[in-house]
Amino acid sequence: MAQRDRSLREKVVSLEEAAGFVQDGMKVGVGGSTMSRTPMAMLWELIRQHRKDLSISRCIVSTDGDLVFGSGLANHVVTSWFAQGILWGLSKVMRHHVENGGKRYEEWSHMAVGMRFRAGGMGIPFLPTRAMLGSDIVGQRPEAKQIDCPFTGEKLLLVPALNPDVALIHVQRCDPYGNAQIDGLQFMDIDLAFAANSVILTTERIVSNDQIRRAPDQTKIPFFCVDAVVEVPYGSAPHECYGLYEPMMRHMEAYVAQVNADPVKGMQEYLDRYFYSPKSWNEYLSLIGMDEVLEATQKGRSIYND
Amino acid sequence: MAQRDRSLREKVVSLEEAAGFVQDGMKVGVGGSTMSRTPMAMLWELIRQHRKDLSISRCIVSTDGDLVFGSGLANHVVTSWFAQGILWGLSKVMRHHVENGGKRYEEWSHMAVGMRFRAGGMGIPFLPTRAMLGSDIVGQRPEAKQIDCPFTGEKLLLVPALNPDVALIHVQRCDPYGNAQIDGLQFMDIDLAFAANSVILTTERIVSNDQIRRAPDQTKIPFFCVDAVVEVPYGSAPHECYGLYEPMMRHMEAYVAQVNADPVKGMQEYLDRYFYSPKSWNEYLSLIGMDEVLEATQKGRSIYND
Amino acid sequence: MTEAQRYTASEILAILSARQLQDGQVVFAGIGVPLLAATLAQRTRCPALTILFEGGVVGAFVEPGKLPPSTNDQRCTKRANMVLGSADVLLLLQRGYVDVGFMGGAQIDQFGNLNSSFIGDPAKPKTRLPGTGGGNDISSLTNMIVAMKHEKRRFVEKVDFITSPGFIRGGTSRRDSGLPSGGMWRVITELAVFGFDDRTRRIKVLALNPGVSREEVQDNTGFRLDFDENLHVTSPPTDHELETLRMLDPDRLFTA
Amino acid sequence: MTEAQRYTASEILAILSARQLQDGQVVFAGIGVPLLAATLAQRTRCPALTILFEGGVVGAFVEPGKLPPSTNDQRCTKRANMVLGSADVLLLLQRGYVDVGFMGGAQIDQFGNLNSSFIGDPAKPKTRLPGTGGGNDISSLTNMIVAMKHEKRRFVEKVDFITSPGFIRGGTSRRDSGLPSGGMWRVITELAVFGFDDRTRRIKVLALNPGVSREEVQDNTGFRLDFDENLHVTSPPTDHELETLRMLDPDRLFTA
Repeated sequence: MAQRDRSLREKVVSLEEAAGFVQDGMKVGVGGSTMSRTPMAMLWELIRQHRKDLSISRCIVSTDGDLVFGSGLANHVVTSWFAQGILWGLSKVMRHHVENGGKRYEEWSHMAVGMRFRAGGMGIPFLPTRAMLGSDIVGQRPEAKQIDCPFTGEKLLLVPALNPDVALIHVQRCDPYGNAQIDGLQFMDIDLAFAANSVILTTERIVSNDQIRRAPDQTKIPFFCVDAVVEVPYGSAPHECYGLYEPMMRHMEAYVAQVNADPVKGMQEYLDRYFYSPKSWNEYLSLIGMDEVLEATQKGRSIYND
Repeated sequence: MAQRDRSLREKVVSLEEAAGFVQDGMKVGVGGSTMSRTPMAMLWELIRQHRKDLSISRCIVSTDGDLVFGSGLANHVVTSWFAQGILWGLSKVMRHHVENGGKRYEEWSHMAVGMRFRAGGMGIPFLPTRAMLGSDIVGQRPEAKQIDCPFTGEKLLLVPALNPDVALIHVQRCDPYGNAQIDGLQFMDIDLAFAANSVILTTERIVSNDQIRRAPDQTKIPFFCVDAVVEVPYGSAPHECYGLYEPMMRHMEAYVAQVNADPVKGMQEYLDRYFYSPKSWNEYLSLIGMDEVLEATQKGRSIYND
Repeated sequence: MTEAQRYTASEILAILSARQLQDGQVVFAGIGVPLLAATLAQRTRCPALTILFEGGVVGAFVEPGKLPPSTNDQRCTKRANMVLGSADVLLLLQRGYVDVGFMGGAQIDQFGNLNSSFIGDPAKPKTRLPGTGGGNDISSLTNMIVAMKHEKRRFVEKVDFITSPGFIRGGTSRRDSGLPSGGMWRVITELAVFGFDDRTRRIKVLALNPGVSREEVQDNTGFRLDFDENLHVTSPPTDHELETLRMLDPDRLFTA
Repeated sequence: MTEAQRYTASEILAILSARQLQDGQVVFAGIGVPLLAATLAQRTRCPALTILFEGGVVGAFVEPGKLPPSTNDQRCTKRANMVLGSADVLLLLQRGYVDVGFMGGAQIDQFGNLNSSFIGDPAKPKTRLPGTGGGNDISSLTNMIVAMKHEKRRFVEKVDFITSPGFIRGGTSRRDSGLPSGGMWRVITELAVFGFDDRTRRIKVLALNPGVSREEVQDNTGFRLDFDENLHVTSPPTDHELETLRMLDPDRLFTA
């Protein structure tokens, strides 16, 4: 932290350039939750660049978890829930890689994941919680320590700070310096941004610093946490971005059917078609299709209809 | 907490009625900071009703601290800074009551006060911090406990949760249930609202629940923390309320000159004139004067001018 | 027309679950039947009910026909009273602002412990399940209602793994583990409504669903069941309940 | 016209303080001269400087002629980049996002400890001062610049009470107390600029203000002063510095 450049400076780069901030084997925090504000374009680029062996932590993991295991981008996922989505039952991809493939799914309670990011963001080594006690999860997590509270005598669980090397966060808008404003659901992204030692922002649009300064109480991530800013419209597709588009459900359903039918070959074919073949993110969106993208947009914008 | 009525119900009452939630001797958290969003109308009413011996905690204490000591409303103040304002040097009122009058000013670091409210709001007995160590403040605060971190071995200070019996918070707007939206500076009010066992909101205006539901990500305090809602325009006067009015500085300067000249008699005369004599809050505002109120309003609104 | 034809198993599950909620409560609801049942309660008997979702939503008011695919989707926030961070909405449980948690379950045991992590040996699982999500936090910190399918493989004497604690090993073991408050309160299935003995903390049948026998419940359960001394039969879904439920979920997203 | 007539004591204090900041830093500034000096630096040499205020302001850009009466006033937020809660802006220090803290001081000692709590015995004080505010947190967690009036009663061998720790008792005592990072870096007065010895951590004079003698500094100090071997004389305020300062504070709110 001490040596980091915290000056107010422009950080706009391409997806390709931003990927340079992520090295093989790093601890990477992924913003959003489930099918919401997933930094999909950044994950897409990292998979295309064949990064590997990342340890990924996230609020709730959905198809992004399949993709990072299936592509080899990650061999370790820290979260509280890992499937494609409640509508589709178990993820055959996660099961394949965890039950047979030697990849690790490290499970904490949902609040514990949040408290680990929060401790990281607060600059303290741990936070006390009252969850996980009594469960069998706690036995699997020697990283956490049970104590008798020095004030009340009651049992508490101390969960250790989690400070990712890099966080990938997708937002509705930010300025070229990285001052980001997030609408709607925040998930764990604010704590994650402060906890990470570096942040790559992808954003639906880059706005002027003047616009940010007109409503400073809407800024959720300050520029000095951020190292790269990439403008990527529909950067969460086929997941949703609050107020702009809902999940692209036909694509999701086809994806789930394909990879659950064969978690290795089905995944490889999906990655070939949607990740490795397209020349650009816009070409990837074209493969999802204009109909799906516009239907998701119409639904996404409707949250502000009265 | 278990027996509290958490139903979505209207809670609009008068200042007089709201004061009924505060009993002599209670621990009372006061929202805002320094000269900003002070719940002055509620303090005014409590002083008029001759409540006494409260233990008050607040982010930063300004002339509100003078008034609660000088009137007898409180005999104990927990904060990190207690004067009238940097412009006016030391508070002769605070000095009089603390040096001679047997009232207590309990000093913590600013972050420690925040961490105490935050621990209270998070439902945990303490939070670890790295501040206060090495200072002489820590020797005066046996309530805090120094530990060697079980994860890193480093020294940490654990500060205990602070859960006031009641919190008094002034906001720009809320609905009749108590869903409150606060613009601009939040200070410690969010943590305070969650930490307190009861909250009295005073508000510049009461808006419909429909309006709240159109922008739920702007809600800062949920209704189920709140027990009473009072509509009091200019409820922070002569302090400021973000975006609406700045401090009424001529009144403040006259106040400071009067009470610092004689912290007992000067204060008594001030209370008689501005607190005990007026028949209503609006009459109090009339005593401050239309010119001052409108000038403060013009300056307050200018924060949104471009 | 017989009772069994008037509604599906999922429908009676949702309706009986909704009946467990009381007006004015703050309920933390999971995705699926809990979300649907809490919304049903809100639109029938409980207008002052406050629904929380894991994604950070306070006071949800889900639109009919637009049920969200997860509790982290933007649809959950439509006409809500507040949106919080994910950790902050869970902290409401820890602070004591939540009256009742309401979840689905994959596997439950006689003491109300839930498993959503592993089938088989956790070190070498037959099946790696999705994991706890908010389940562990909710069940650790408040009173729980669980709505789940009634199958012998799901109702077991001892779960393979305690993901979300009920009464652990019964008696005072929950409190002794460091969980002084909350615990399993009701389990609802398409066959019966269950509670827990105040002392032993073992599950027991409080009421049979309409047209269901004691034997049918026992036969679908992997351990010996106790029946409450005041065992009764639940009154069937009303037309109003069924109509409201079908209005809320016309596409049968959660009531297939 | 002599140097001493070109500017007031407060003005040279603000200008020399501003010179201590570097472009691109994140500086946590207190009310008064620190706020003014940080803003002066931002408007002269350091456009990429980020100013934080205790009220929760990130990236302040204070309007000339509208200096706020406290760092908790709405004026501090005008054209800021972000507004945080009061605790959260202090947590930035604890997390390590802040390069330098910048405060005023009422009483300082040879190891850079500051007292803003008590004059006399804390148990029965002669004067109860306002207290730490954010001072303790800032001085505990980052590198400090202090701007203050130079008076014998303010520069004492040992403060009555350590409100905001400098190097405590010198040597490694700060680190040993549990404060591994940060510490007093510069003290600026109307007479001189001070630093601290790398080993003993005792204060020393680095530079004399224009027209000020060693003796004048020593005579206004309550303990024996060391002078750096490279002692030099600070270059006087430039016209640009003075003009910008007076443009920022035309009413002499903080430069009286």
